[in-house]
Amino acid sequence: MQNRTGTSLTLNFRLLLCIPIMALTGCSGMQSALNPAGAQAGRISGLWWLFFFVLTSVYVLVLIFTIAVFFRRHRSSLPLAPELPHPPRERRAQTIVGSAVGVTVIILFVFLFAEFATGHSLQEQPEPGALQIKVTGRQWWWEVQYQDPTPSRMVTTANEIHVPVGRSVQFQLQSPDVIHSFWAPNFHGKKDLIPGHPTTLTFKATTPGTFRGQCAEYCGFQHAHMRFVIVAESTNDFQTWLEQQRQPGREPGDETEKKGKEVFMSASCVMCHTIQGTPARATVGPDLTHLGSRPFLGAGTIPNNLGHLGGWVLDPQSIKPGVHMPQNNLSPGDLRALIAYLESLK
Amino acid sequence: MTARSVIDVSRLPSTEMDHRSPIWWGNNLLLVIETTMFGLIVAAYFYFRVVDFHQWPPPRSSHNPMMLVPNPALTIPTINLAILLLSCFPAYIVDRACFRKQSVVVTLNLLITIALGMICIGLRFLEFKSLQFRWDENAYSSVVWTILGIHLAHLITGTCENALMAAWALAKGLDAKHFRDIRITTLYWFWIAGIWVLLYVMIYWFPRW
Amino acid sequence: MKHAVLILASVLLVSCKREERGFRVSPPSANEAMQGLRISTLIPGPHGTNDPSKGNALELTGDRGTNQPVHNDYEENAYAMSEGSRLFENFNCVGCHSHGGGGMGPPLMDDKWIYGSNPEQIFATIEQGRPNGMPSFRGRIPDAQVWQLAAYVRSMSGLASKSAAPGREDHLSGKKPESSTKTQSPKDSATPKPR
Amino acid sequence: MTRTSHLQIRDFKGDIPRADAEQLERVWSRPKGLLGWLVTTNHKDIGKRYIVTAFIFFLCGGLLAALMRLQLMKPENSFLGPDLYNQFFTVHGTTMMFLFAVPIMEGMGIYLVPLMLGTRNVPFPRMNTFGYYIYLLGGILLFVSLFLNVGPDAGWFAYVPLSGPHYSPGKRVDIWSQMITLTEIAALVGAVEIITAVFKHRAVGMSLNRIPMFVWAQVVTSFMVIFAMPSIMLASGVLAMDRLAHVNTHFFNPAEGGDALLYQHLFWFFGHPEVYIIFIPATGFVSTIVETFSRRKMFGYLGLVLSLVSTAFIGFGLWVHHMFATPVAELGQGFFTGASMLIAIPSGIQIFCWLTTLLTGKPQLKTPLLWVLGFIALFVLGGLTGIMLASVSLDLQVHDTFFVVAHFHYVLIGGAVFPLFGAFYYWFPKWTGRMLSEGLGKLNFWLFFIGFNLTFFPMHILGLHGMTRRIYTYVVESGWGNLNLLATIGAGVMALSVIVFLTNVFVSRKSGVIAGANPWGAPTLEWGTASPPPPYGFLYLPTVQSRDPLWSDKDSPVIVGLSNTKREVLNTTILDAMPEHRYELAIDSIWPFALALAAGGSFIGAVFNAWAIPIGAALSFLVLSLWFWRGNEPKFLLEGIQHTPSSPSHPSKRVLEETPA
Repeated sequence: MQNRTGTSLTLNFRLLLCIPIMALTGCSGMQSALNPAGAQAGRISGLWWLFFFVLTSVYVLVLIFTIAVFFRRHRSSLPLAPELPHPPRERRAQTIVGSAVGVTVIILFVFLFAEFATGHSLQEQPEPGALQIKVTGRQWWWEVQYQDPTPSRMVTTANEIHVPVGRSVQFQLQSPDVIHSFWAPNFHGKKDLIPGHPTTLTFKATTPGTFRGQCAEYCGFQHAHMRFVIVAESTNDFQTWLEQQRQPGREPGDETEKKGKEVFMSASCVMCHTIQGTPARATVGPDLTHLGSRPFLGAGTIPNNLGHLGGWVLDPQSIKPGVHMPQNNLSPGDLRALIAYLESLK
Repeated sequence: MTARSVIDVSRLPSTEMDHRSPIWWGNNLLLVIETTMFGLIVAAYFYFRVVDFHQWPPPRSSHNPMMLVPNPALTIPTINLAILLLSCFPAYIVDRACFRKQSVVVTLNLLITIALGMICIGLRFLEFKSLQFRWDENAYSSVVWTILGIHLAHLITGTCENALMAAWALAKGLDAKHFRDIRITTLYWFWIAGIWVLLYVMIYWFPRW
Repeated sequence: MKHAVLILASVLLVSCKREERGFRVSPPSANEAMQGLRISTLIPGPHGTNDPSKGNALELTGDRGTNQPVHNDYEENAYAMSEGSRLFENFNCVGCHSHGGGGMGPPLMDDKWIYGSNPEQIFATIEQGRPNGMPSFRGRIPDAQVWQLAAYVRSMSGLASKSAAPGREDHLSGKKPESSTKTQSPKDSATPKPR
Repeated sequence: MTRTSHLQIRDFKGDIPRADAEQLERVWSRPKGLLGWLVTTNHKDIGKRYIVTAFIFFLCGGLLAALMRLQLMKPENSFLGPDLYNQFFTVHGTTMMFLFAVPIMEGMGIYLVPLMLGTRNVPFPRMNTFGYYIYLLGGILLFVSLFLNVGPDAGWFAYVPLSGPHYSPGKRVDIWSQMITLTEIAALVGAVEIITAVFKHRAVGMSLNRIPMFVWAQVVTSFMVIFAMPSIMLASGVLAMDRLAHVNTHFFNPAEGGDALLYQHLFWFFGHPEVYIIFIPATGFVSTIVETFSRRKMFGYLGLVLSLVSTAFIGFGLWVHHMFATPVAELGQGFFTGASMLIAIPSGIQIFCWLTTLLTGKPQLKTPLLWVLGFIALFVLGGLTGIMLASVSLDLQVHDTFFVVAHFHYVLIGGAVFPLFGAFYYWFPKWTGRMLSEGLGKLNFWLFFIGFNLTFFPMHILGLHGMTRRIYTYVVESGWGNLNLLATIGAGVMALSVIVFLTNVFVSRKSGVIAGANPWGAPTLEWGTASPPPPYGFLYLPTVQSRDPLWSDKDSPVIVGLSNTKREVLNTTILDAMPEHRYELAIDSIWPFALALAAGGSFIGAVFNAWAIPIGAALSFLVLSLWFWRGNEPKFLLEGIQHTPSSPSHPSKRVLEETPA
C-alpha cells in the first residue's frame, strides 16, 4: 500500500472506521486531521492510515501473546522449584525471537521510506503563482495580511483566512512576542512561529468548505481561545471576498450608526483598533474594517452577533480572562450605537 | 545461608591511593558531569556563532568610539593561563609525594599551589574587563561572561579545597586516608587547568581566526 | 518561634500579592477625586463630540490633584506593571518619553518631577494632560490601565517594589530594566521653558 | 598489595567465626529519636524516604490531574480560570517528572542495589543523605509556591520567550528553575552513588555477566543521568540568569542575538533521556518480576543488557523529534526520524524476551506479574504511537495535541508506573516483612487498568480531531465534550484504584501475612537476608557463583574478617569482583542536613536576589569544611548520643511510619 497511490484504496476503510469515531466526537470534522481538505493533509492522512493498519495488526499480535500467558498460568500458591534450562527449547525460542526482531526491523524500514517519501513531497517549493499571506501570531489572536505588489491593495484582517481551491498558498509566519503554532489540521501539519525565526508553510486546498484552525503551542492565558476560521472557496468567490475586504470601512448609514462612529472615535477603541477610511489607525488590536463580515469574535471564542458583541465590548475579561482588551464602561445608549456601527461594517 | 567455606579478608589493605578507592570514582564522575556542563555551554557558544550572529564578536555600539571588531584582549588572559599551568607543577609534586607519604613536601607544595591559585583568581577578576563587553549587552557577552564565571567558581572551589587540605595537614598531620583525599583535590586542580586551556583557546583565539 | 511564624507569614503575604493576576480587579478608588479640568487641548485620536473641552480655552488653573498621597497597590503587583510596560509601548508613550530617557517629553527615570511623583499626581498628569505637548487621555484609556501606567512610570525611577518591577525586556538592551534601577528619591523641579 | 583477582572462589577454605549480630547492630544502627532520623546515612532509611516522599508527590500530582480533568469535563467550563489551570498543569507535569518519576526510581535503586550487590551501604553514605534533603527541599519549594499562587505557569518545559522575563512577570518561573536545580542535584548524587556501588562494591564472584538485570537497569540509568542532567541545569540556570535583576543576560532575547531554539535544544537534549531515565529502571523491575514468577532463568540475558545499553546511547540522539514543527532543517529532521524509529528495536527485543520467558516458563499470576502484563499491553501501544510520532509528517499533525498527551501517558504510566506498582507488591514484603493482600492487589490492578484506558485512549481520538495540549477550556462548537467527559470518568476510576492501593498498604503494614526472607522464592541476593533487613544488611557478606545465586549456588563461601567496631565494607575489582581492599564508610552525621539547608537556602534566595549565590556558596563551603573537619570523628556522635541499638523489633513497626515529619 504505497502511500501516494494508496490513498483511494484506504478511503473506504477509513469511512468504515470513521463512522464510530465521528459518532463519539460529533460533527468535529471541521478541525480534524482525519478529514483532509488539502493536498498535503491528504498525503499525511494516507501515511497515517498506513501506519495505523500495520501497527494495529502488530499490536493485536502482541496482545495475543500477552493473553496467552493467562492460559499457561500455574495456580500453585507455593513458589515452584525453578526449572533447569532446556537447551533445545532455548534454541527454538531464540529463532522465534530473532525472526520477530527481523520483522520489526523490516516494518520500521518500510515506515522510514514511506515517511521520507511523504515528507519530501510536503517540502517541495510552491508554484511561482502561489498566493502570499503573512500571518502574525500575537498574544491570543492571528493577524492575517494578504500580500500584494501594490501596498494599497493589501488586505489586513484577523482570525479569518480565505483560500482559493486548487491554488497553492504560502503562509509567511512570524511572531513578535511568544512562540505560537499555526495549525489547520484539514490542510497541513502545524508550523511553529518562533520570535527571531520567520518561516513559511505551503499548502493547496482541494475541497471547498469552512474549517477551523488553532494555536498549538502554549502561549499564555488565552492559548485555548486563539482559533481562526479558514474558508476554502472557488477562485471567483475568493476574488469577490478579497475585493470586498479591500474596500475601506462602510460609512455609517443612519443616525445611530453615526453616533456609534462618534463613540468609537472618542472612547478607548481608537487607541488600539484600525478602521480603514477613518482616522482610527492604531495597530495594537485587530483591524475592524470588516468586523461585521466575520463569523466569530475574540479569535473564534464567541459567534459574532449583536448580543455577543455588546457583552464582549463591555467586559471581554469575563469571556476571555487575561485578554489584553480592557473593560469599557460605556452608557447603554453609546454602547448600542457603537455596536450598530460595528455590525454595519460588513 | 548455611555457608561452610569462608573468605577471610582481614589481611587486605584498608585504603588505596589510586583508582581502586571509590572516592576516586566519585570524583571522576563529578568531573564527567562538569565536563558535560562545559561541553554544553561550548555548544551554546558555537550555536550563537553559527545561527544568530553575522559578526562574531558583534560590534560594540555602547562604547564610543564604536568598536567594530571588539576582539577580547590577550595580555591578562595569557598571563593567567600561564600561571594556572605553572600551578600544575607543584600540584604534580604533591601528587607524587602523596604516594611516598612525605607530608612536609606535600604541605609545602600545596601552599604554593594555593598561592598560585589565588593569583589566578585575582587575575580572573581583571580578565573580565578584557572581554570588552559588560555581561548584559548581548548574547555573545552573556555566554562568554558565563563561561568565565563558571570557571572562576571552579578556581575558587579548587583553591578552597586545597586550603582545607593544607589546614588539615598543618593542624592534624596526614594519615593514609588524607593523602588519598589530597590526591583527589590535586586531580580536580589538573582538570580545572586542563579545561581552561580549551576554553581559553575558544574564547580568545577563535574570534581571531 | 512565634515571631518567626509572623515574619514568615508577612513575607508570604507580600509574595502572593506580587503574583496576583488581577484580570477584572477594580483600580484604586482615587480616580473620582482626580477628575479636575482638562488642561491640554491635545487629545489622542480624532476629536469626538462628547469631549467637554473641545475648542474652549486652556485653563491653566486646573488643580494638580488632592494633596493626601494615594497608595497604588499596582506597584506591588508584577502582572500590573508588566501590563503597564506593554501599554507604555502600545499607546506610543515611547514616542515622546522613549524608554524613560526622555526626548520630546521629559525623562521619567530620573529624580526630577515637574508635576509630582505621587501615584495620584501621575494619574492626574495622564488624565488631564500637561502643557508643552502631554495629551489628555481621559476617556481614551480606561482608569485601570492608567493606574497600571502610573505604577510602571514610578517603577522606572525605582519608586515601585523592586521584586515586582518588570525584568529585562525582549528588546535591544538600551537601559537597565526597572527591577535593577536604583531608587531615585523624587525632587520637584520647575516647568522647563517650552523649546 | 596481593593481587587476588586470579584466585577462584573455590580456593578459599576456613571455618566460620561466630558473627556477633548485636555488635554489628550497634555499629550500623542509627541513634534514636529525631536527631537519629536527621543524621541517618543508612541506605535503607534514605531509600525508603525517597520512595515514600516521591509517592506522596505522586498523590499531589494526581490530585492536580484530577482537578484539571474536572475543568476539561465539559466545554467552556468555569471550574478553574486560565491562571490557576496553567499553574496546575505546569506543577502537575513538573511534579510527575522531577519530583515523582526520577526520584522514586532512584529511591528503589538506593534501597535495593546495595542489597542486590551483597554489600552493606552505598559508597558515600553522607552524600546520599544530603541528596535526599536537597530533593525534599525542592519539592517543598514547589508546593509551597503553588499554595502561595506563585506556582510556575509556563509549562513543565517552560519554553522561552513565554517563560522569559518579558512575558512571565513575577517570580513564578524563577521558582521553577531553582526547583529544577535542587532536584537535579539529588538525581546526580543518586547516580554517582549507584555507579560507584556497582563498580566497586559488588559481592565477591559477581562478574559483569552475573549482575542482576535490575542492577544493570539502574547503572545504565545512572549513566544517562550523569550526561543528561547538566543540560537541564544549564538551561534552567541560564534562564534564571536571564530573568534575575542585576544579571539580565541575553541568552534567549531574540533582539540581542539570543535564540529561543537554543533553549529548546538544551532542554530536550535532557528531556528525551529523562523519559528513558524513567523507563529503563522500570524494565529492571519487569525483568526481575518476570524471572521470579515464570520460575525459570531469564531468556536472552545478554540481549536484554545490550538493548538497555543501546537504548541509552540512541536515547541521546533523538531529542529533535520534539521540535519537528520548528524551523529546523529538513535533513536534520530526517536523521532524527531514523534515530527515533531505531530506538523501537531495543524495546522490541526486550518485549520479545520477556514474553518468551513467560511463555516458556511456569508463570504464577500473582499481583506483581499482573501489573507486568498490564505494562506489556499498555507500553507496546504507547511505543507504537511513538513510532507514529517519529515520522515528521505525522508529527506535524499530532505534535502538541492530545494524541501526544495520550502517547506519553501510555509510555510513562503504562511503561513506568505499572511496573512500579508491580515492584511495590513484589518488594513490599522485603521492606516491611508483611505481604500485601492479593485480593486488594487484583482489584487495584483491574480498576487502574480500566480507568487508565478510559482516560487516555479517547485522547488519541481527541488529538486527531484537533484538540491541542494545555488548553484550559474549549468551545462548544469543537465537539470534544463527550470524549473529555469519558476521560474525566476514567480519571475518577484511576483515583479510586489508588485509594484501594493505599488501603492495601496501610492494612497490610499492620496485619498482612508475615513474609519470611524469600516469600516469592526469588533468585537475587536481597532475598537472602531477613525482611525487613537489619541495618547492617547481611550477617555475612555473600559471594556469588552464578546469575541466580539463591536458585543455583549450592555452598558459596561467605566473607568474614571485616572489622566489627567500624562500618567496613569490602571493595572488589571491577571486572570479576575479586576482593581488593577493605573500605571504611563514614558514620551518621548532621552535616548533610546542614549543607542541604545552606545550599538549598542559597538557591531559594537566588529567586529573589542575585547576591544569594555568592553568599550561599560561601556559607555552603563553610558547612562543607565543618563536614570534612568534624564529620568523621567517631567521638562526636557516638559519645554525644546515648547509643542503644534499636531492638530488632516487630517487622511491622519499621516501614511507613518513618514518613517525613
